[in-house]
Formats: sequence, C-alpha cells, structure tokens
Amino acid sequence: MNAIEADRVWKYFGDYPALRGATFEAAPGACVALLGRNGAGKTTLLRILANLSKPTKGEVKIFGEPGGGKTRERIGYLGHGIGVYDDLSAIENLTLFGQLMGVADPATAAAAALERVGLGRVREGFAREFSRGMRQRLAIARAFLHKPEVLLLDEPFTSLDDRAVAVLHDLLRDALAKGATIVMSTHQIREAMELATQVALLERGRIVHSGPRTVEMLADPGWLYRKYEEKPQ
Amino acid sequence: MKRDLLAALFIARKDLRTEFRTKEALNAAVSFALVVLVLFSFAFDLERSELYDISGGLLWIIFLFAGSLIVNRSFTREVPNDCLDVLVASPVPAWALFLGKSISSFTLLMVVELISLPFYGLFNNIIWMKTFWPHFGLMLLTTWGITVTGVAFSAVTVNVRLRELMLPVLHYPLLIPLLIGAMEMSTALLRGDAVDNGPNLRLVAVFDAIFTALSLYLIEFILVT
Amino acid sequence: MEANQLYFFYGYSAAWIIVLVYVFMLVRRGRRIDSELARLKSLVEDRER
Amino acid sequence: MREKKIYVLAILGTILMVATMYDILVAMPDEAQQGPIGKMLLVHVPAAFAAFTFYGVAVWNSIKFLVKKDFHADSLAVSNIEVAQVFTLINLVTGSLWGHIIWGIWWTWDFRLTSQFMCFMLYLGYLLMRPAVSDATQRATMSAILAILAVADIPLVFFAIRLRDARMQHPSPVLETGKMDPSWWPPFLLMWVVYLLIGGALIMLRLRQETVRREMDSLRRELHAM
Repeated sequence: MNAIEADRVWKYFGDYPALRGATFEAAPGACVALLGRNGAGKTTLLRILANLSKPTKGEVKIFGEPGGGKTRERIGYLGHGIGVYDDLSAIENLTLFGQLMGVADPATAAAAALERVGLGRVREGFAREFSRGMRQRLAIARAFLHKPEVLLLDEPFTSLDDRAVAVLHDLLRDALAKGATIVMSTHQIREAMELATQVALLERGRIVHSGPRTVEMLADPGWLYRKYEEKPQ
Repeated sequence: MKRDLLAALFIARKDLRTEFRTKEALNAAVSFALVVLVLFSFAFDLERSELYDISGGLLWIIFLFAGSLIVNRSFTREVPNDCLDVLVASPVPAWALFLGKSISSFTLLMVVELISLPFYGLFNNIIWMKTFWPHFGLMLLTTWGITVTGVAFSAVTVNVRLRELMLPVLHYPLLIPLLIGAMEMSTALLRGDAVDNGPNLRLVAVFDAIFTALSLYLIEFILVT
Repeated sequence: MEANQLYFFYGYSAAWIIVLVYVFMLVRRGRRIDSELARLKSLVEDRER
Repeated sequence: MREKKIYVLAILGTILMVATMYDILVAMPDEAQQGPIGKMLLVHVPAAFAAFTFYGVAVWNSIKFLVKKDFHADSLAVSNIEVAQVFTLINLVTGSLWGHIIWGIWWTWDFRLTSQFMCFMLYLGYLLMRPAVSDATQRATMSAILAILAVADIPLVFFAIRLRDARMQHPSPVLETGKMDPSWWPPFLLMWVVYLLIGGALIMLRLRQETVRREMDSLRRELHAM
C-alpha cells in the first residue's frame, strides 16, 4: 500500500489549471525529490498533499486514507513560512503544536525536539528574538516534533544557514532510516539528489517524469531538466 | 470530539497568552472606547432625562467600535510566519480552530466592555449598578454575536488587501438585528423600565444561534481553499 | 395635476430611469472589458511567436 | 448564441412592460383611498419580489459554488446580485416617493422598507469586497460565504424591526393595507414577470462580462507562466 498517492489531480485558480492531472506515487520509506520550474505547480501539489487545499478534480490518498483528521497526525509539513509564533517562547511554541498534533506528552516531546536541533539552551527565548538560523531550526523542530511518517517539505533548503542544513540533513536521514516517506520540492538539486531515492519532474502542472534517482542525475543534476526541455510537451 | 474541544481551548489560551503579554490590541481597544465615550459625552448631554432613550444605543456603539478592533485581528494574528497553514494542516478540525479563536476574542471583548462600562456610567452619571446582572447577561449574549460574526469575517478577509476598510462595511450591517435587540434592552435596563425584555433577549439569542451554527459550518470552506 | 398624480408619474419614470442607467453602465463596462481582452489576446499571441 | 438570448429577453420584457404600463396607467381606475399614487404599489412591490428572486438564485449558486467549485455558478451569483441591487433600488426609490405623498416624509423605518434597505447594504458590501480580492478562487469562496451570511440576516432584520415598531409610541405607518383589491393581481404579477424578463436580460449581459473577465484572468496567468 503506497504511502502517498496522487491520482490525476487537477487544480484550477479561476480558469487557470495550476495542476493538469498530476499522477504520482511514493512507497513507504521513499524520498521523492519534486523538481520543476517556478509556476510548474510544485507548491500547489504539496499543499494539496498536506490538506491545505482541495484538488478541483482527482484524488489524494495518504496511507490509503483521503487525508481526513486522523491521518494528519502522521504528516509533517514545512512550508515557506516558519510557522511559529513570534510572541511565544520556543518551548511554548512546540508544546502548543504538540498538543494540537495529538502528541502523547507535548512538554517532553517539545524539549527533546529543541535539543535535537540545538536550541535546548534558548528554550525560554522568544521566537522573535531568535536569529534567522535559529528560527529555521525551530521550524524544522516543529515539522519533526510528532515523529511524522510522511514529511512534506516545500523548498526546505532554500535560505538555510549551513548549520540548519546539517540539522535538516541529519533529521531527514534519521526519518528515512525509521521508514518515513518524504516528498521534498527543491531547487537545490545537489542536496535533494543526495537524499532522494526517487525523482519526479513537474512540468506545467503535469508529472512528466517519475522514477528512481539514477547515478547520472547525481553527477549532473541539470540532466533531467535538459532531457525534458528539448521535446516541448 | 473531546480532543477537538481541548485543541480549541489550547488555541484560545495561546491567543490570550500572546495578547496579555503584548497587550497591544487590548490597550488600543480600551483607549479607543474611552475616547469615543468622551466624544459622546460632549455630543450628547445625557443628564437630561429625555435623552436617556439613547443611553443603551450609545453604549453598544462604543462596545462595537472598540470590540471590532480586537475581533478584526483574530485571524490576522496567524498571518506572520504562515502559522495559519500549520493550524489548517494539523488534525484540529476547522470548526475547533474557529471556536478557539472566537473564545479568545470573546474574552478580550468582555474585558474591554467591563472596563469601559463603569466609565460610561461615570461620565454620563447613569446608574448601571442596579441592573448590572441582567445587563451582564445581555452583554455576554450580544458580545458572542459580535465575536462570532467578527471572527468569521476576519477569517474571510484574512488576505484581502484593504481589509481594515472592508470589515466594517461587511460586519456592521449584518449586526443590525442583534444591535437593535441589544440597544432596546440596554436602554430599558439603564432606565430601569419595568418593560418585558423577553422579545429582545430572544432576538439576540436567535441571532447568536443562527450565526454560530452557520459560521462553524462554513469555516471549513473559508480556510481550506 | 396635483402632487398625488405628479409623484405617481415620478415613481414610474424613476423605476425605468434606474434600469436605463444600469444598462448604460453595463454597456460601457462591457466595451472596456472587450478592449482589455483584445489587448491581452494580442499580448499572448506575440509571446507565443 | 448568448447575444440572441439577451435580445429576445429584453424585447419580450419591453413589450410586456409597455402593455402592462398602459393597462395600469390608463385602463385601471384610481385606487379608492389614496388616489392615483396608490397604483405605485404595482411598481414598488413587484420590484422587491424580483429582487428577492434574484437574491435567491444568487445564494443558490453560491452554495453550488462552495460544493462543486464551479466558477460559472460564482459568475451567475454575482450577476444576479448586481441586478437584484438595481431592483432593490427601484423598490426603495418608489417606496420613498410613495411615502412622501401619504405621510409627507421621505423615509420611515417601516419593516418592509428597512429590510429591503438592509438587503441593499449587505450586498453592497459583497459587491465592494469582490474587486479587493485578486485570486479568483478566494474571491469566489469569500463571495459565496458573504452571500449566505447576508441572506441568513434578512429574516432577523424583519423580526427585529417589527419588534421595534411595536414598541415605538407612534405606530409607524404601514405602506400597504395588506389586503389588495383582487382585480389588481393580474397587473401585479405581470409587472413581476416584466421585471424578471428585463432582469434576466441584464443578468445574461453581466454574466457574459464575468466570463470574459475570467478568461482574462487565466490569460494573465498564462502570460505569467510563460
């Protein structure tokens, strides 16, 4: 049974089809690098997978479920915004999200998550006083707080400082080791290629390529784009 | 179901905690209420008995204006750092999120009202103490009506460009039936008339019931586009 | 023609004046939209070539 | 194809209008107590009926949009609401003129006039809000929500003002006597049909504009994506 299934998903913004029948699957434990130019529909697809918006046509299934209340406890989402409250302290932020995500013991889970991203010492500090790197690591801690089995990351590596990149790398590797499924849209093809077991290319709202990540992709990450540039769809 | 209600309370607690920590909206609303109140005292000389008729009306206009400063912010508070996305993507259902937001805004509104009521009585030397408890009941019901519709509109217009201008134009006309009932009853209470407030109370209660149910049902469509 | 009849006439004509004013507004807006559409279409065609 | 439909409706409406107007103005005798002004009712009340019909169609389409995300339903809703506002305006203006003659005052918070005015205010907010939203899906969703909330408010306004009228010392004058002379029903219903026909033509016209506007939205996005 697939971890993530998107079956001919269409999404219209007014009359404009942002997604035109995108079909895509990810088996449990897979790490999918979702590539595509700006406006190809990567963010739209990720938001639909994360239940932030409904597809106009077609269906999305997470572990075979249409993405109702219960399955969301197993989904971790990291969007462009860091998704933490500036007026709350780091520990308060994570405790709140733990409570909302249905984590058994939110306080300890929050403390553990902060340690893992190296924010243990500043747990009482307010998010608004954090440096950029610390805020990014706090956002990463929030996404991994409830040990999600499915991780949906929208360009996670963009504008991360190198410490945050290292932290994210370890957490992703650790989650993959535990059998989590990851879908990561990205432009930093190098980082994505290293972790990815599967690559999907989105071109004007359609998945034009979805398959295992091959060696030459790692060697020359631009290869995939060129391959689909020559023959216009 | 119980877990969702709990989640709503956690969200409400978060809002109240951030609000009482910064107190920006609270101070703004209370000072705004007092300023409007002073202006009204100059505009109307309430001491003369026949002007007593509008005492209930003035009171609710002050509460409405001050209150909407708070209610309009209920969802804009979630806009920085895209926190709204995280809440919508969480297992918490949309209605619980809406309920949490309404509870926190309702509490703040009541605080503002309970602070400005004594000043209202003082400046216009209206004896509000005598009928305080029935008045308090009316304030609870009416404030909930203002909050529910206000939070719904705040959610609807969360990323509309000129939303500060847009909200009063959308929100106040909708509130007119509620305000008619509340103003009538407040005037009767403040004047100490022995009039039957049953119909007004029923009007306010029916308004609350309709718009609470409608908002709880529609919020799903508002948040998940 | 005392006031009673006069206002009666005003009322009826007011109704149709309002409709006519709205029709003119619609037609004017329609013309503006059509020109905008034509402009956009030509832009898209140039971009495609 | 749509052009033809608009002209058919418009012409049919105008012919029927001329016939009915002739019938009302010339053929019918003056109203017993109020004199000629009494016949204002035949313009005033059907306008409200037409307005509520169009508001009803608009709310139905708003619900349809929320359920099926069908943008045509949204365009139909906004077209209906805009035309309904025109008929509400007719109702308010004729009501005020009529009131001026009978009670010498231009406006009274009579519960029928007031609920009509409330409709106008609520849906004016709807129409003002639409251009402020750039994204098509969001604009349609918000409009649908507003339309539904507004229609839920109308009966409450009706009930509230009625309550208020009962309390006020001077019983506020009621526009009609409630029991209309039976011979008036045919012109009354004909007038309503006239408004529906002409309103229908206006809605079609407005709908065509709305679909063109949607087309332009997607053309703009096409340009953006290139």
